[in-house]
Amino acid sequence: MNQLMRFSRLHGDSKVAPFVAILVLVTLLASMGNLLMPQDSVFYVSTYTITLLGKYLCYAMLALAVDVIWGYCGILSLGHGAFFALGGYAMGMYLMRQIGDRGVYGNPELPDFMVFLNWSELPWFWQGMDQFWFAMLMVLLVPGILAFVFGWLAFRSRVTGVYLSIMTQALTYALMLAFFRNEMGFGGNNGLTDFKDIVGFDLQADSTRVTLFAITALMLAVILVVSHKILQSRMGKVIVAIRDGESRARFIGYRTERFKVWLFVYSALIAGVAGALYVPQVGIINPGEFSPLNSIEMVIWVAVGGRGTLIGAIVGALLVNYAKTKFTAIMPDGWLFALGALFVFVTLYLPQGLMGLYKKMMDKRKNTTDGGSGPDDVLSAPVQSSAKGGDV
Amino acid sequence: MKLKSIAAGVALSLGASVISISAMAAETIKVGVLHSLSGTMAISETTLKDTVLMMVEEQNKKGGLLGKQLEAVVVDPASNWPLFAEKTRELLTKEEVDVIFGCWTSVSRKSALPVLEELNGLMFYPVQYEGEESSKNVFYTGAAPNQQAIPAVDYLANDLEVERWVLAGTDYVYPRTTNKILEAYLKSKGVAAEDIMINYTPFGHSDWQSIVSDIKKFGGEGKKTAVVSTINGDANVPFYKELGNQGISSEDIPVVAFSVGEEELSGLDTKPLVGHLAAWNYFQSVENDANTAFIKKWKAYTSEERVTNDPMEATYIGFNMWANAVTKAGTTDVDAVEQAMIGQETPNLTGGVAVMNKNHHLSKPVLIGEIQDNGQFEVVWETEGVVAGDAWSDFLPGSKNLVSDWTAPTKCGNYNTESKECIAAK
Amino acid sequence: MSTLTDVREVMRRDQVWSFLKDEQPQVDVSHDVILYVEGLNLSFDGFKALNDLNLYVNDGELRCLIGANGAGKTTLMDVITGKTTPDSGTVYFGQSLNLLQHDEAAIAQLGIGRKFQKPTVFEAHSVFDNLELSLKQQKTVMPMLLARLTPTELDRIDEVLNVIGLKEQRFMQAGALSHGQKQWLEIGMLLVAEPRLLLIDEPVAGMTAQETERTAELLTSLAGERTVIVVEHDMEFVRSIARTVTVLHQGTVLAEGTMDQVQNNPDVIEVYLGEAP
Amino acid sequence: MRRLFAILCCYVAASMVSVQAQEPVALTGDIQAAAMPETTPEKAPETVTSDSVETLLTKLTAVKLSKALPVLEKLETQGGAALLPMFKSMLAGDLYYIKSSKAVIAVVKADGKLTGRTVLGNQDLGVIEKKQIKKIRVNNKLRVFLRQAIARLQIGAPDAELRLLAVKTLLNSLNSDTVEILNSARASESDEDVRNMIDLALALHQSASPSSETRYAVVAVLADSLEKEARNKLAEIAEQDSDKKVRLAAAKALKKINERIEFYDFIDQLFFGLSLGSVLLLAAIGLAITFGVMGVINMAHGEMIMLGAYTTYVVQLMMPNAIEYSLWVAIPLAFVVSGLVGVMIERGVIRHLHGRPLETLLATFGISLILQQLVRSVFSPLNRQVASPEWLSGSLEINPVLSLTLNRLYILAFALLVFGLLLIILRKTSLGLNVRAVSQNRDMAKAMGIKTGWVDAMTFGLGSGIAGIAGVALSQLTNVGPNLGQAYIIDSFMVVVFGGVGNLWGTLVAAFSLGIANKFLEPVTGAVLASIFVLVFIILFIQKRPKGLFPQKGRAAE
Repeated sequence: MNQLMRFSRLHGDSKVAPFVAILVLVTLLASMGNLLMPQDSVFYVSTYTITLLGKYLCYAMLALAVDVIWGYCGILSLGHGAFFALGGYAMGMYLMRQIGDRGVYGNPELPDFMVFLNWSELPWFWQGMDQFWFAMLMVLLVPGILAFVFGWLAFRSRVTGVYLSIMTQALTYALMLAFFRNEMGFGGNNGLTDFKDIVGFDLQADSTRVTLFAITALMLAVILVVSHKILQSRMGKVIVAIRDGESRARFIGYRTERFKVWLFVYSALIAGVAGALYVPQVGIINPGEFSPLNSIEMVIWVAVGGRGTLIGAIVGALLVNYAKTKFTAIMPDGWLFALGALFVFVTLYLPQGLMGLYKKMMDKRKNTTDGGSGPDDVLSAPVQSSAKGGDV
Repeated sequence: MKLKSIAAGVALSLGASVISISAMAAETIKVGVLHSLSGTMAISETTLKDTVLMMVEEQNKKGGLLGKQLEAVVVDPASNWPLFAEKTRELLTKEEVDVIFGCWTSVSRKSALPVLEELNGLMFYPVQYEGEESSKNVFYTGAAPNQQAIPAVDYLANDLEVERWVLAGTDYVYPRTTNKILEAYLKSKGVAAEDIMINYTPFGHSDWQSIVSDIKKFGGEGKKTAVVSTINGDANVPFYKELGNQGISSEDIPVVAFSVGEEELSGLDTKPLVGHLAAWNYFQSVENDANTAFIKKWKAYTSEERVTNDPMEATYIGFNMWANAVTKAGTTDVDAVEQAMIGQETPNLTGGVAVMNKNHHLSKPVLIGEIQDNGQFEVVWETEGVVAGDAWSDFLPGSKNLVSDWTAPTKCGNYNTESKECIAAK
Repeated sequence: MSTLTDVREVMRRDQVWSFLKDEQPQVDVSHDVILYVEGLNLSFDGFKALNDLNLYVNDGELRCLIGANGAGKTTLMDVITGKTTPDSGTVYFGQSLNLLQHDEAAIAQLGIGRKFQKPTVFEAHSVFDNLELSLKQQKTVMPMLLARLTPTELDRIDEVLNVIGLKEQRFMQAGALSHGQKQWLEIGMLLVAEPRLLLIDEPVAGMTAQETERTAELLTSLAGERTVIVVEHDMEFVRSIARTVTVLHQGTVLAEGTMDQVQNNPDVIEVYLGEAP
Repeated sequence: MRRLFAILCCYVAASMVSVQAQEPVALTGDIQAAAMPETTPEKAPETVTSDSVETLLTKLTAVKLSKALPVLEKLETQGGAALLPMFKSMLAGDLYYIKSSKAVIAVVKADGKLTGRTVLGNQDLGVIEKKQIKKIRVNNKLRVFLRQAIARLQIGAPDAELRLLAVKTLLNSLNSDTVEILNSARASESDEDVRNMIDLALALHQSASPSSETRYAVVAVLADSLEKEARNKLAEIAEQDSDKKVRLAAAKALKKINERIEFYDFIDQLFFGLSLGSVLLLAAIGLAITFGVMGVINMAHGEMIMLGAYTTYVVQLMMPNAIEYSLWVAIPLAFVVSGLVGVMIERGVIRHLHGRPLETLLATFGISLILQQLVRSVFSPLNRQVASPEWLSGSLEINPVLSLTLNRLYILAFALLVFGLLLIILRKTSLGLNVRAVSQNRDMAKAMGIKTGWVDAMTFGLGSGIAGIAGVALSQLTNVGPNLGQAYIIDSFMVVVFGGVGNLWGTLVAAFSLGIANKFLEPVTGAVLASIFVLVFIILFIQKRPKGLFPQKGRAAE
């Protein structure tokens, strides 16, 4: 029956495949619904819906990034919005350059905001951003390097638990302040907007929007599978081991900080990509994305869906954001109440989120005693480890 | 669990599409309201939402437009800039509104703009802003810099013999542009560079000690000095408090503000501020029948202690003009209304007539008011006649030879008078 | 030119980058002594945890450390495994390896395994995974990412599973094990890594009588090919396994020798056994 | 530390003066002006032909704002000292006229009622209805004139303070007849300072004289004054005086003065830093307890501050006629309110998340969202108006270039006071003992029969309560709105972490050093960059010393 246990655990992890299948299916349906169906058909999916879904998927990707480090390695980052936004800005800069002389001033070199703040020439960090490949490289490099430097410093000097969380928050806060400055040359509070087209395709065309949406879905699927593979690998086991007993892991010979840095960077890259896909779909990027509130909201998506399960993160992101869209429409003032209550409720009564609940139900149905306690231990494990972190 | 979420996803997409169909059948004229009801901007924007609702209600009492009732569709962009784009799309495609009244901050407008132009919507923007924009799909009923900043500076220079200038602002696009314009303007008036001090602070800046003492020093060097403040919202309270405490009275160094209206003052003990100035196109204290009637209606619609302010007047004017334009055009079709709008005249609340110009900006009077200890403004100066709003400032190198003219044959928001071509058309 | 060669060096396909790689020098036990601890001093704000402590352990011996609480047993282990650095003194592994220059991970890689007082295993992992992670292997990111379970490793794990008697529970959540079983698992995790030196802190705490017996057998069987240092309070247990016993008191070595010698040592009787006849 | 108390003492002295302060402080913001209304106006000399004054006054009620100036000028010449009270109340914006009789009266608002007195002869007219009267408007131009007129009329005032102020005001409106007044005043002047001030004025006037000797003498007089007029005049002379000797002398004097000014500027900066530090300290100190001692991350800490600020607002609503004392009521009340909310949070949520800091962080963040929205729904999203008591407004003028704002001084002192009290509580009281016991070894404490649950609740309540008190202080500096807390939460955490968790002194040092650093950076880098630099510095610092400036040592910390 232990064999059975193991089997069920494997099974529990390998639900990624069907999920990906469903994801792809929905994407296809939605895309066709928008492109092929006539406006008045019941199956017509409005462009509004497409962009909305696209946005949700970006958030899902972001949630995945947070979950990878928080759920599996116990590193609670309250600054992932920073990586998201940086990726977004890299993409935004590319899109700005694509506008070329179609800006309101018709200046071929400078974006509009530079013209009316009469900048004489393009700042160095805007150079090369007109090349798609270069911009994409930056989408990965900028968040990646930031994550590497920050992570390397922090993990090497064994900053853990809440300290790390607060530091990450300070990081994104500092970046927000910085990007609000107009001298920075990122458009200040207005950020970057009024994009025209991407690699030659008109951003306003439905086909482009659908394609972007599809690409997002595809990326999500790919990242999901890759992350799954990584976490299934022996390295993944080390990661979880670090979460549950960092010092033990050290004493059997693992340089835990390296694993953490590696994972932190990986997670930052995902966030960056999410940001890059987010910008052309919502059509604007501004310093607001850096605000600590956003970053902490991502965490709650993960918490709701169930940390430590990749699918849980995605589900959480989709549900919470869908709820947000609906909720704010019905009673705007209520939303913060709801969100706040969600935070409290989930942490108090649903520490493992919906996926945890689901697992429990499954295990109950199988009424395998070990199975019953098994997941609880898995799930309560990060808690204890983080507690250790907190006391240090 | 996943299945559920997928179901949700599908439901979402289908649900959305269903709604978008049902919307077509509606036999009303839909008025979209795109103002933040939550988040940081809710403070200012909820007022405008109420204003629009009030206007709609009133219009319906008069029997609506073209024999149809008006129906307000309110959405909440929650002070989240990307949401402004999303909600605009929602209003235009799902709700299929005929007109949108909305936005406060520049960034929210910039965010909504591409969607408006893509889907050829129509929006009225009721807040004073930095200019440097003119879209076919937007009517700007707030003040452009030349309808607020420049007259204010003239007043200070001529009536108060101010010779040194502190341009203090929050670090975002409106103050940046306004100050750029003012700087150029002042220099053109022969003010020396060392007599201009420019200072930017972050949003919600609360510790003004050093800056105020710098201003004090700057003002202590003989020449009469004034502060031109484009400081935004929250940061004003601590700023004025610090001024008061460091003993800078309005006689020593008057401060003229462009973002401080009745609403902002209501959150502030105005005793220390008496005598400081603000420049607007409207003050609640202006005495004439139209205004008193409007204030009465407003208080009745909301509550006694509520005040009126300039963006509300802008909304009022915008709404009436739109109503007239629709009646004139006999349809709510955007292109028709857009053309009908140009040249529209409606009485404003300060006893004059507001005219919509070819560049989608209004002609309005400019008033300068002194803050009173009751939280109101006392008008101390106003322009003879009205000032026409300028889409493109003549004092910025980038835009001095740009004009906007939406009438045939030009039909262009950024027409370059030098190269004789419409940049947008390129 | 040199830069070019550097670049080539960096680009070499046959090895991972040096900063990802752990150097693994061999332990030199030519003088038959595997651990030199000399003149260790360590104090936590005023309180002297270690006081000029000297200790030599021969290769392959089984050494018992006893001493009252606060005698410095655990602190000594902390120092040896690199958890805490002493104020002064030296710790050599074999002739050449200065342990004070290495961190926990490196020391573990050198072949020093440690079992904690409170059993610490990776609760979220199955027993099998716990052992798999503890295998002697390239414990850096890339290799771990690509590693696949090889038959030899599988055999090794099975072997250890037999030794620690958890074959039945191999796929069970480590968190779900009993206290005793966790103790065993932790010992297993040390064994599977094939260490040269094992530091074992109170192995039989919370074990049943026969579990204790098996532990004793295991430890004695280990001695010889490996060096084992055991810290234990249970005198019976110590007597059952001990060849050489070292008594610590207030951070210094009080006495050293066979159980009988130690027991007859007047100082020891006074300060330690005296309290627990 | 010690110099702080020094400042404290000198503020006490200053406040003695400022306590009697009335509206003018709010208007002019300087202490000397404050004393004005206290002085009983002199009786009108019989010579005045009061009827012509009467007509002028009625004229004043009719005339347009822009045309009012000449009328006032006439009034001054006609009425002279008799009109002092009228000018004063006009300057204060308290001058009205009765619609029916067009009689000009000064209106005083006392506990909600308007009482009027005639401006001439100043008889009491008793309570007056708002609708009977209309305000006589003033604008900046008129205020400037009034200020100077009052000064001219007050040259002979009995109070030296007043005379000094009078002369000062005249400095920037010197002409032959003011100089005449001054000359005559000089003769009879007894007070040292006033005489010097008059000399300065006369010197300023003489600086135009043709003889270079006089100008040289003038420079000598100006040299030892810090008044900005003197400085500007010196600069002018150094620039363009015909006589080289005079120019050099002026330049030399100017250099001296500037050196002195630089020194005072430095002190100013330091004071700004300290005051910012005190704000940080107030905001962070509560956190230092909940986070430092209990190890609980309270993201709702900012909202505790906010609650304190709103309590102040409510208190002022309750006692609109006793704003002066409102703060003394608000402080304990804020402590109680925030404290209770804190206890509720601890009992309701945090208790269940014990030893799970990250979860606590999330939960309390949720609570902060709820509290914010709650305040929004209850008090509206608009900022609320919290008035500053007079004794908190204005500044303590040490010399013409250095003046310390009173509210900052008070808050600085207050912050240190709170800090001191807290230390005592933790050191001396049984609660403090229990708290430290629990924080060091919870289980042991439990074993020794300490009700850890109760201690936790109390500790958290204490921390939150202090946050509430901080809110009262902040309500005097910044907006009272739903976002008040947000603005301070990150800074507070930075301070605590930087200072070293669980170490109150660390928090103190951290707060002040960050405050000062920030203020000395600001002139160089600008406000935004300054705060960014400080943040980045802390981030890096924590990498180097994860346990902050003053880490807890020993095994306990491991």
